[in-house]
Amino acid sequence: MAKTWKEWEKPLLELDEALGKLRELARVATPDRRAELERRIAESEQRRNRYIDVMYSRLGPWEKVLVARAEKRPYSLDYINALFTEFIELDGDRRYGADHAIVGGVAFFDERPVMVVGHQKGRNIQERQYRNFGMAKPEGYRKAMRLFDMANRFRMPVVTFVDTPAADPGVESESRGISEAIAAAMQRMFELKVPVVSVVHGEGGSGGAIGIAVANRVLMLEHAIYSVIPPEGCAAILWRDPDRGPQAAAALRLTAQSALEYGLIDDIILEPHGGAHRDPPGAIRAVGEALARHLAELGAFDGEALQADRYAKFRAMGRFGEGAA
Amino acid sequence: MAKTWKEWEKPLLELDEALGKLRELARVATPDRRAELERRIAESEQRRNRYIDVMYSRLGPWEKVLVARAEKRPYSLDYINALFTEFIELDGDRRYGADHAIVGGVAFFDERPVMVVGHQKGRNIQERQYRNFGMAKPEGYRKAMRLFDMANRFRMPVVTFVDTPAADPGVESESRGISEAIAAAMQRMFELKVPVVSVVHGEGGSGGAIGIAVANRVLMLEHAIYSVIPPEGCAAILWRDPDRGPQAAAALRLTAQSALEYGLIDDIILEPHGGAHRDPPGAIRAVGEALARHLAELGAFDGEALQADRYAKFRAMGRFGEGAA
Amino acid sequence: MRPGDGASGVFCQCAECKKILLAGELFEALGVCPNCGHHHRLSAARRIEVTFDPGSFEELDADLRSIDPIEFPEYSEKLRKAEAKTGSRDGVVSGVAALDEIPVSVAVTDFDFMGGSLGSVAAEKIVRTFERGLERKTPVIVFSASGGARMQEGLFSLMQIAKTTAAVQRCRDQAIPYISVFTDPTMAGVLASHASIADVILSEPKALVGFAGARVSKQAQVSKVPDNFQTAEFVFEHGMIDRIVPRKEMRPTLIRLVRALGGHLRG
Amino acid sequence: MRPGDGASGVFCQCAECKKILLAGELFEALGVCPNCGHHHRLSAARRIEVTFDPGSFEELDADLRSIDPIEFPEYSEKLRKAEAKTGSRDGVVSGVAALDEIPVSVAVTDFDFMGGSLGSVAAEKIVRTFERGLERKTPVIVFSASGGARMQEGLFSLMQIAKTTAAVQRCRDQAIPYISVFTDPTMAGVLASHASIADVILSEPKALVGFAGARVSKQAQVSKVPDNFQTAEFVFEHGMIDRIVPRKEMRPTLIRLVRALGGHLRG
Ligand SMILES: [Zn+2]
Ligand SMILES: [Zn+2]
Repeated sequence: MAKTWKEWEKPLLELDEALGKLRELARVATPDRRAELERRIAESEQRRNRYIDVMYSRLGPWEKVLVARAEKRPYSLDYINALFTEFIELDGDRRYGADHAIVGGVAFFDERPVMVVGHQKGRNIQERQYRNFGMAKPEGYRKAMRLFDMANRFRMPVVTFVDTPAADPGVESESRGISEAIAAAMQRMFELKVPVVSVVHGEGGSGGAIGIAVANRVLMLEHAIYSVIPPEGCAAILWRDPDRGPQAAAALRLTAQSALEYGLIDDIILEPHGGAHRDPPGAIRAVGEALARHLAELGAFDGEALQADRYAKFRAMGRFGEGAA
Repeated sequence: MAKTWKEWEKPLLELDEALGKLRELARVATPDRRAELERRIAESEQRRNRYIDVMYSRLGPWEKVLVARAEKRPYSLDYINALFTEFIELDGDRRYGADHAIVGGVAFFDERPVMVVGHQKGRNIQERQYRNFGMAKPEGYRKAMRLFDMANRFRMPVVTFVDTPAADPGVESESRGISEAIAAAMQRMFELKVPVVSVVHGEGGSGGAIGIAVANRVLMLEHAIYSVIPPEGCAAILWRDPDRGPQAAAALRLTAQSALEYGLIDDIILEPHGGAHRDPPGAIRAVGEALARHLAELGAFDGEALQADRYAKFRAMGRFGEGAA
Repeated sequence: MRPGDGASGVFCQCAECKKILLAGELFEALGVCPNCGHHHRLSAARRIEVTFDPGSFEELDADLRSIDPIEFPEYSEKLRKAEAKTGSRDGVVSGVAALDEIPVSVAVTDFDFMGGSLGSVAAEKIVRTFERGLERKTPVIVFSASGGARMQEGLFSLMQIAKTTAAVQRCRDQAIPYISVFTDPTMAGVLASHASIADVILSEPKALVGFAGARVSKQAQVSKVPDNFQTAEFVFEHGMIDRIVPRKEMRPTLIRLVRALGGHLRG
Repeated sequence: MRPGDGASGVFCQCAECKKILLAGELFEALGVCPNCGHHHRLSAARRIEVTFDPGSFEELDADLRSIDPIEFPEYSEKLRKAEAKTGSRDGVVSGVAALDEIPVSVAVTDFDFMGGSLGSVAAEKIVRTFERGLERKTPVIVFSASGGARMQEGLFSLMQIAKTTAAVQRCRDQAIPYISVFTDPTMAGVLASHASIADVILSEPKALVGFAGARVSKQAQVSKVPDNFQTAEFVFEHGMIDRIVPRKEMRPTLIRLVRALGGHLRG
């Protein structure tokens, strides 16, 4: 089974390469030869598109893991910069440091002020290091809390973009209380008397994700994942074999479709044909439309009702038996 | 002029030593010789007591600085352990570290739960290092804030004991936001809807002191000091000569008597004959009586009134001219 | 059978210093080794017995049982085994009790039940414990002993850490005092939720306390790992907890705290 | 006369890179050296001019004047000299203004008046600035440039840091947005009060920002002092401020912020 998104999309890449060659041939071919080539190009394109259809309509849990981690997918700042106007990044936890794995600030959505917070990954080595691979330290969650507070005080809706493999698990993070930071951030979100919408658009990695995802509406992109533990970690614990991630992914039911079925999220945002990474503007548009709809719906409630709604929603999560077995 | 409390009390020490020798002589003397010695002892005691009277009734600002810093004076934990029952120290800022220059916790005063917070100095080298000379880092103020919050939530009166040369001025404290911590602690105290009494019993050193001294009643011991800057620092700035601390002490009017005259504190607690260091139990008793009285008076007000009272009091501080000169 | 819970034989061995001890003596010492001070894990039942007023504990919600909501491999079997091993239906025992006659709402995790992991039942019991504190206006005390979220319930488990946090928020909002006690181990999802945001946090000495598995943390780090990393002592130094309390001082400490923090509830 | 404020001659020299500049050019560049980017200090008047809508500023409380409450050596003389030098009665200029037509309540410190130190008058003006924000329901903006509390007013000065903090607390309680801007220098008592507890904190580049005199901090420390210690860049790295904003971006940044944070005030 493929272990990375690139490996998994290899057949598609090969089709695309063949297509490129045909197009190059057609460009320099004689007119009579060109007609033949163009027929073959059209065929190839159809085949490629059917292939995409097949691949992306039948994405298994593990393929979703690979796609959700694809570095060509839009990242939080791509959504923020495209969907909001006048974004001003705000920083600092006022305690210890600046954290670049979580970004946040004020912006306007449909002319209305909102507070935006999201994990941010990097696309090249420098960016990845700067963003700590999207793994926030306690400072990141404490900055988020500060921004949540501000949003609450100034009655601004909160939108969060969730995309993290996990919270930073290092010694430094432990020593500054990463656990406390995540718990306190969740607690803070339960205090908010404004609409809160979270979009899990890539990896919804465990505590690191839920730390900024206690929302009235939790939306997931079609191929995003949301999990209590990374599948590799789960496999390592269950079978002492991190290579059995694919099985663990299946066992964990970490897809948007399962999450919706279980009532743990509120909506799925369909991705463009072939996934968000194949058409970022299309994905961003879809997210924008979903945000507009959900924010409009939430706008009908007052602050107390919004807080109560958020509480009731998470209070009801969990499945168990009661009474005699 | 004396530079330390020991230097300044040297004449008294010599009198005490002479007295000790006489007593020793009297113990082993023949009956007829003993009568004479006892007369001399009584005389010496009178002289010593007159000397104390004179010295301590005319303490100048600089002598008050020396006395306020005297390591034989009761420290905050001495007051806390003697005046409260069932003290349980609580610790931690939940962010970075434990700070031993500020102690705090819950206890009972007259059978009523209270939250107690105070600076703590050390008496020997190890203790001084452990307590960082009573100079708190950001963690100390953030711990205090957490305890203030808890007191507010559970409607417990707050009592603070102020005794610090200054907040810790090191690079570490700067890097974790000592300024923000002090400001935030003051701000938190303005939020409290419970009675707050602060006792400045030794050194009220600048921002480090006021950070836990935003109280409905600020009490000062008779020989305590309270200053915007240490006199040595003031002399260094004014005259480029830190040795002119005595003049700076006079210029700053850092005594309890001046503070009361200016309306910047609410009450002076008289010290035992010869100062708190000469009779710690007496000083502790006096503080206990003052606390009981002020807490009882404040007990008559509801939370809103207490908060408004604290605001109005500090709002009114400051002297300036208005209108045409 | 754990050494502290009353072993089956006359002798047992300290898990830390390996000394052979009289089982009865260790039991009387609340599972604390008389030789080295090691705090052996206690069952929830024994914990309740040694902490609260004798006979004051009334168990509630004992009929909640785990199901297998995402049909996770071997989960049902594991649940059956854990039930057989502990005689409980899940890892949290909850109810009401008293401390020096002050009523409290309590939940205690039993590490023996699937590592005390937090699934739907454990979280529901903990949330109901907070809700009982709210309804009855009594302090809430939660003893944790858990490896973290129960991965066999998938995303349901992750949501449980939000759910218990929500309940803490309500208690805070309503001025219900909440004391969290870390016992060995208090990890991951449990540490990153209700356990870490109490008014007062106590820990037993040397308890393992941390977010990530120690292996993960150390791998993730180039810098040196302190000797006491992920212990109660480490988190105390770093300001995360109020006090480290030896087991035999736990009851008197809790009594003082509920007296002080709950004064406003008793008028 | 400061380079940025329109020097008396045709030429002036950059305080940082020492390059000779055309005074008019530097003035037009808002006091920012075209060669090295150094932000020269601005007078309160010039700051107001380059920040708020033209002609929108209305000064208030200009008649407050410092007295010598504790008869501190040479204080009266220093006040007279500072008045003569600046033409102001104290170091804070306050009033109301507009940012892209949004009304705001503002206070700006003039470092030239006794190092912008915080005494009774400065604090009273700052508190009234917050109170105007509360009354008129407008955002509050405070530019700091101060060495700290004014020691010549003794304990009165220390109490001023509590007094301004009290006013911030009221604004927070009433959801009045408050933006604090650090300019060179923002130190000691001012940093340890209203300046550090704003909703949003901006700083000009390279501004000196710190609690203790750098000498004191370095003496107190065995460990190494970072190169950028007590600069805007240092406090940004340490999470204490939101952004470093070059002077020419300050006005547009403030406009966006008051639009976003003050939306609820305009209904
Ligand atoms: Zn042992
Ligand atoms: Zn220059």
